[in-house]
Amino acid sequence: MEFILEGLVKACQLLVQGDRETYSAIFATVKVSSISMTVSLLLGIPLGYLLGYLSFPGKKGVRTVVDTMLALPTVFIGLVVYAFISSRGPLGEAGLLFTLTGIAIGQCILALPIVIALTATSVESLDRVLRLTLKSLGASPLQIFMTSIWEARMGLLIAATTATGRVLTEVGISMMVGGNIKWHTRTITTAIAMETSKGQFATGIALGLVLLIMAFTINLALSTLRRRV
Amino acid sequence: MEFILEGLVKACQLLVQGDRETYSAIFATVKVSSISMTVSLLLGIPLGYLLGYLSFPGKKGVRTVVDTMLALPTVFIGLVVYAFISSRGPLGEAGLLFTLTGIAIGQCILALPIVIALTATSVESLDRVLRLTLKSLGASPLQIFMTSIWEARMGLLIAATTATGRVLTEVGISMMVGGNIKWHTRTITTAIAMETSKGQFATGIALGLVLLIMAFTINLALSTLRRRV
Amino acid sequence: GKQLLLATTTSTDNTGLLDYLAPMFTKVAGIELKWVATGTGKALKLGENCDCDVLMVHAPSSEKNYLEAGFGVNRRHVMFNDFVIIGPDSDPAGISKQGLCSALKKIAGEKYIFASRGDNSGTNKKEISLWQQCTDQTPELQQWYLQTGQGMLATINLAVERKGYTLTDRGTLIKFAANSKGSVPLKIMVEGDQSLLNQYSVIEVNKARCPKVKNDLARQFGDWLVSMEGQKAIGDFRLLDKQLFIPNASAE
Amino acid sequence: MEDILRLHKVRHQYNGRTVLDIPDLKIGRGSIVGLAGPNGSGKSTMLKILSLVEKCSHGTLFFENKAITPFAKGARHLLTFLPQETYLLKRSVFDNISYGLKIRGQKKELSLCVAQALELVGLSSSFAERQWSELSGGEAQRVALAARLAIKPACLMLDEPTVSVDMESARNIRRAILLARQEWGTTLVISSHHQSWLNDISDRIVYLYNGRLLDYSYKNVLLGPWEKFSDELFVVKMTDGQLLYASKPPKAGSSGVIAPKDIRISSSPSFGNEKNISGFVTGIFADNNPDSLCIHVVCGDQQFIVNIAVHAFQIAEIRPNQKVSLTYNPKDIVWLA
Amino acid sequence: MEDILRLHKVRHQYNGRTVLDIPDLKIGRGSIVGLAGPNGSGKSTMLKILSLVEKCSHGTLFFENKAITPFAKGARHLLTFLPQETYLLKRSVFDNISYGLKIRGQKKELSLCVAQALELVGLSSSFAERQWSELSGGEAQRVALAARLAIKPACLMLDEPTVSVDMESARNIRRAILLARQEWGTTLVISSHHQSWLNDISDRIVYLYNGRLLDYSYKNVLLGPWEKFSDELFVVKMTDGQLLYASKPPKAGSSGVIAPKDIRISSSPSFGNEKNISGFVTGIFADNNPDSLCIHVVCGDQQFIVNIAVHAFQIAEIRPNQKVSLTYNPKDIVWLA
Ligand SMILES: Nc1ncnc2c1ncn2[C@@H]1O[C@H](COP(=O)(O)OP(=O)(O)OP(=O)(O)O)[C@@H](O)[C@H]1O
Ligand SMILES: Nc1ncnc2c1ncn2[C@@H]1O[C@H](COP(=O)(O)OP(=O)(O)OP(=O)(O)O)[C@@H](O)[C@H]1O
Ligand SMILES: [Mg+2]
Ligand SMILES: [Mg+2]
Repeated sequence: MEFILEGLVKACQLLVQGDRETYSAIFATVKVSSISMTVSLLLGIPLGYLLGYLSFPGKKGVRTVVDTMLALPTVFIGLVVYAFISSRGPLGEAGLLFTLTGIAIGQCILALPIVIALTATSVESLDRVLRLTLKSLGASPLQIFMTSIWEARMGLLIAATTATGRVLTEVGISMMVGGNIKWHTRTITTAIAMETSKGQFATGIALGLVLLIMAFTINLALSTLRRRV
Repeated sequence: MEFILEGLVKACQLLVQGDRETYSAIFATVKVSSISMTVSLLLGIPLGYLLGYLSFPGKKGVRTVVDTMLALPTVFIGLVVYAFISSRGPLGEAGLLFTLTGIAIGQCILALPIVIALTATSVESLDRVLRLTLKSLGASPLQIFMTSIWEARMGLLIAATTATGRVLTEVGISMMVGGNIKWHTRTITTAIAMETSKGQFATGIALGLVLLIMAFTINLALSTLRRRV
Repeated sequence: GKQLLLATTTSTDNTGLLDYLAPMFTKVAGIELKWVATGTGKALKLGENCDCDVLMVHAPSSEKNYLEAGFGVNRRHVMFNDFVIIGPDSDPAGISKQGLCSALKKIAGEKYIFASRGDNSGTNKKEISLWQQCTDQTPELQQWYLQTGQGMLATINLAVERKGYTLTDRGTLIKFAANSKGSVPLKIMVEGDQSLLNQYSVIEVNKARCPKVKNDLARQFGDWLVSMEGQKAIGDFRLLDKQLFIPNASAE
Repeated sequence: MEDILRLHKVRHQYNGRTVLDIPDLKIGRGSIVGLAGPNGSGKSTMLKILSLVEKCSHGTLFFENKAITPFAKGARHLLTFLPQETYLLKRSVFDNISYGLKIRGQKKELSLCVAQALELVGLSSSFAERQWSELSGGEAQRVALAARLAIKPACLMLDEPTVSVDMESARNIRRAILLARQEWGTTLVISSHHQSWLNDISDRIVYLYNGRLLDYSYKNVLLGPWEKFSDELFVVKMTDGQLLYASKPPKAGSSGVIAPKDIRISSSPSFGNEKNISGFVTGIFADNNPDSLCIHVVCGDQQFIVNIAVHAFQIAEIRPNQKVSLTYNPKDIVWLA
Repeated sequence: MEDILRLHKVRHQYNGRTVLDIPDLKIGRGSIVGLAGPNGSGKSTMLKILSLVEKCSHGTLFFENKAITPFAKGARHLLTFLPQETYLLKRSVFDNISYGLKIRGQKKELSLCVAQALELVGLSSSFAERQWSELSGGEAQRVALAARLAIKPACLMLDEPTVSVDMESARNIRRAILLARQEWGTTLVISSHHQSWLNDISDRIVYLYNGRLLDYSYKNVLLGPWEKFSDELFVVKMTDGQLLYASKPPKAGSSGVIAPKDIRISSSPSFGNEKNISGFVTGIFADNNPDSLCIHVVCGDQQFIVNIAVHAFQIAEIRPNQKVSLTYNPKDIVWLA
């Protein structure tokens, strides 16, 4: 029990005293998750929109596949990405192994199904008269997309939040692809996993709190945004 | 690269030849995730409904907290649950450490925010006239709840799918609270993590595929259900 | 039936030693052995928190403090294997067949990539003590010193990918070679030094602190490990036809 | 007649703007009360409050002389409301209509009740199997009404029940409403812009204007701004250039009302203390009073409703599209607060 | 007059059921076409097809003599539609009205255009700041219409524009529509159940029944089932017990139609080869033809619309609520396929 309290105190210390290791991990986390979230939102929202908006034969099948991909274990993704970017893999030349970019690739694979599935559901639950209304006002397919996305903004926001939560907390990919290299690819979650395996439970808790504080900051910003729109 | 193909072959072998260790892990995974999903849906749907339906002062704050809890790292949850159920913790008497029940407790903490946040968003995006209509027909608060849930069923289904994906793939809690004890608390994901750390990448891939096949089966069932309702 | 919970380091589990010993022990003692394999640090912590009955670890200095703090009792040596320094075939630092300390000094001096586990494990503690012993300091922020915070296999893998050096126990190296089906682009550079010995011990969790632990079963397990029968079993354990652990039971 | 519903000192606000302000309104058991008034006058708000789907900001709603609030146990099942926006549950028509019965615990004879309700609104029973999305606008509206009729409510508030509904169905709905009152003693409050239909069905019409209640007879609302014309007279200029005279208004922007019975209609103007305004007849309808008729006349943009006795109608030459003169006394214009 | 829109061999199906079947329909540039017909007759479907928001299952839509399909480049910005279900984007009224302008790339003078559009539908410009959810039913309907008027479309299809709208606003909308035609040459197709309003505004009325087009004059639809009465005559029994006679129908369930001009109205029955039926007058309206009037008569459940010449009206004693006789020749009833 006491290590939780200890962790609380330690979290403050780490943040306030500007612990270099911690800030290096925070920086790596922020960098890698912003890349992966940007890419997966840019790809996932249009794909999710198409999946929710269009009706085509085999749509149910695609949805089932996307839903299944929500259950991709991170270690599995890590292994697959590793296979491709390890020096003996087909993309080995690019030198992506043990880099933040490598982690970001894996995290995109992790976040994409979440963004696609939740966007598709949001778009599907839009009033059917919306589409009629937009068409009736002469909107082009692209304009229908933009407006539908805006009307479904609450759903997309939660899709983004969920995917961000997933990306921020994943360990398997960062560990396997990034290698948890101190000062380089050590993210907060790999640091937590390592501290815990070292038996440094209090430090693990402290770093977990640091991550939560980061998430809270993001969400506070989003909720201020949400209040405005 | 080749270990991916090897893993594919091995996955078939494990499943078809009825490998005892694999089936023990499958069984543990199914058991623990059904418990945690049942509990978190039973708790999360009503809570999410209330959060989406009611308006009360501080609602935005509660939502921000729930959204932040989407970023709870699994190792962190594992540590906290461990602190409570370890022999020297306040709930040590219950003997939950290194049991599936212990894992389930942690997984509920993981799944609850997802279920609550996505349910709340679905309920919020219901047509405002629905509530009016139900009240106008004389529905009691409980009946309004039941019908709203039914009208929002597509959103809830995806909430459940997302949460199930999260629970099926998490490692941190199962590792920390369950201890990855062979024949007892070894789940598929802890087995993947272990095999990977042993360098048995092909086995890791194979087990990952096993998990995906499980998820696919569940989603196929759900999508058949969805087609019917 | 009776169940005994062992907390141990990943190396005993990853090499398959426990999978080999557990059924034998069960057959003799009628006790089912369950184990949690993690870093040495976490294994010790589990013992400290009374969450296991017995420990099998390899970090002699921590173990001594552990006993002094009263967390464990009755530490007994069980077996040892040894550590080696490995590096790429090409050996860019030219440390092959050199003494331990000159090898380390060369790596540090020429800034060749060195992968460290950096996870407080027995191996990591050994490595740090070697740096202290040979260079009077532990590398930390240097670009060439990569701390993985992961298990031994992952760390060897990193060394391979980055064409660097690392310190490993021989058992894991054999395992790694087995996994890569022989084509290991790594060679042993330094071995055989006295300070490269890796001692495993069994420690019982202190019943006086932790009333619920099954000390009698833990004692039985320890007794069996150091018995003739147990020692023979350890000596007979083979991976790829190589002996991994050398039994050396003796009371401390 | 005993009162079943009563609004007492009810005020309702949205974002601080008062949209309904009713000092006292009683609705007799078994009566049919019509609710008329322009867009945004508070009709829907009043119906929502009467049917407990919205809680008024201030004041009390009495049901059978007991003050009640939303989700009140007994009343909830007795007060039913048809919202202005047609909304069907995402289910089949059958499930939509039987929903109200099911939540009242009725499990038997659902098919029969649904078929009866469909018949009341003039839809064939084959509609029961359709999905909610497979209906035309008017069909959906009628299904929504059928869902209310199916539960045989004690009080039924209908918000624009004839919207989107064809003429034959409007008559069906009228019949269904009268049947409900006769068979089940249902009390009805009905809002509608379909004036002749509402006139025809209601025992009494309540007119709302800016959230306030006007006596039925005050039906012609005259909007400002008023300009001073002489010491005693103020005028407002109509879109066709004619002037409308009134006595001094409380404010330039005040609205006045004049009762239909205070306006005389004839084919030529008459002079004296009274003023005239000319317009065109747009329709001739029955009035609640069997001895009198309702004539709609439009002067510029302003519509007037005037009453004329049947015997007078027979001698005056009044027919649609005809130019007529309306004669009124400016003093008969009453000012709204 | 040049045709701007033409439906050619258009058939539309939902779930295999044909709901619209139009061999040929031409709409002249700058004309106002009224679309009448009972619920479910296919009015909305036709408007959706005309405005490219739905693609017809079979057949072709021509716009300015070119066949077009949804998202057709030029046409998309010229054909505009007001759906029957009012839907506002979840934004302010201003954003709703300016949306159509913005997607046409107009960035300047948005405020001015919005204010003008609001004025056209009779809403004060202060409404622009309201949120979509802060409107009454009729206000929302008028905002939706304003959003269409703001883009000054070449063709405007209005599906029930006066639903939920008060009488004064209905007149405002009429004025706005006429203005649109006059100022921008807009062609309009308008569906409505508000008969007198539609009659008044349309150049031409198209009547839909069961997805088929009827000539305007076939307005009184007589539903079966028909029973054999004599060798030559078949009858249908009305709810008040009277019999309606017709010649042999193709099927017992066939529907017949009779033109308003083929029915004579008088205060007493006349005899001979013709048949009589008695009913009550419900309303008297103007007709498109200035020499004639429209009388609505209800017999049992069946509503009849009959025409009467103005001079005949002056001598016949016809007024609302009065009992009258309708005289018709059973041979004038024409059978629908
Ligand atoms: N949710 C809301 N928020 C703010 N203002 C509202 C809201 N709903 C209605 N109003 C305003 O309250 C007033 C009364 O609205 P109400 O819906 O009762 O009018 P109504 O008489 O039913 O009009 P209509 O004939 O158009 O249906 C209107 O001015 C309207 O703009
Ligand atoms: N999405 C749909 N799926 C199946 N059937 C439909 C669908 N939409 C309309 N229909 C059916 O098509 C027919 C024509 O519908 P439409 O909406 O065009 O009628 P309408 O003339 O506009 O009626 P109303 O006056 O009630 O608005 C109706 O019988 C209706 O039930
Ligand atoms: Mg209203
Ligand atoms: Mg329609």
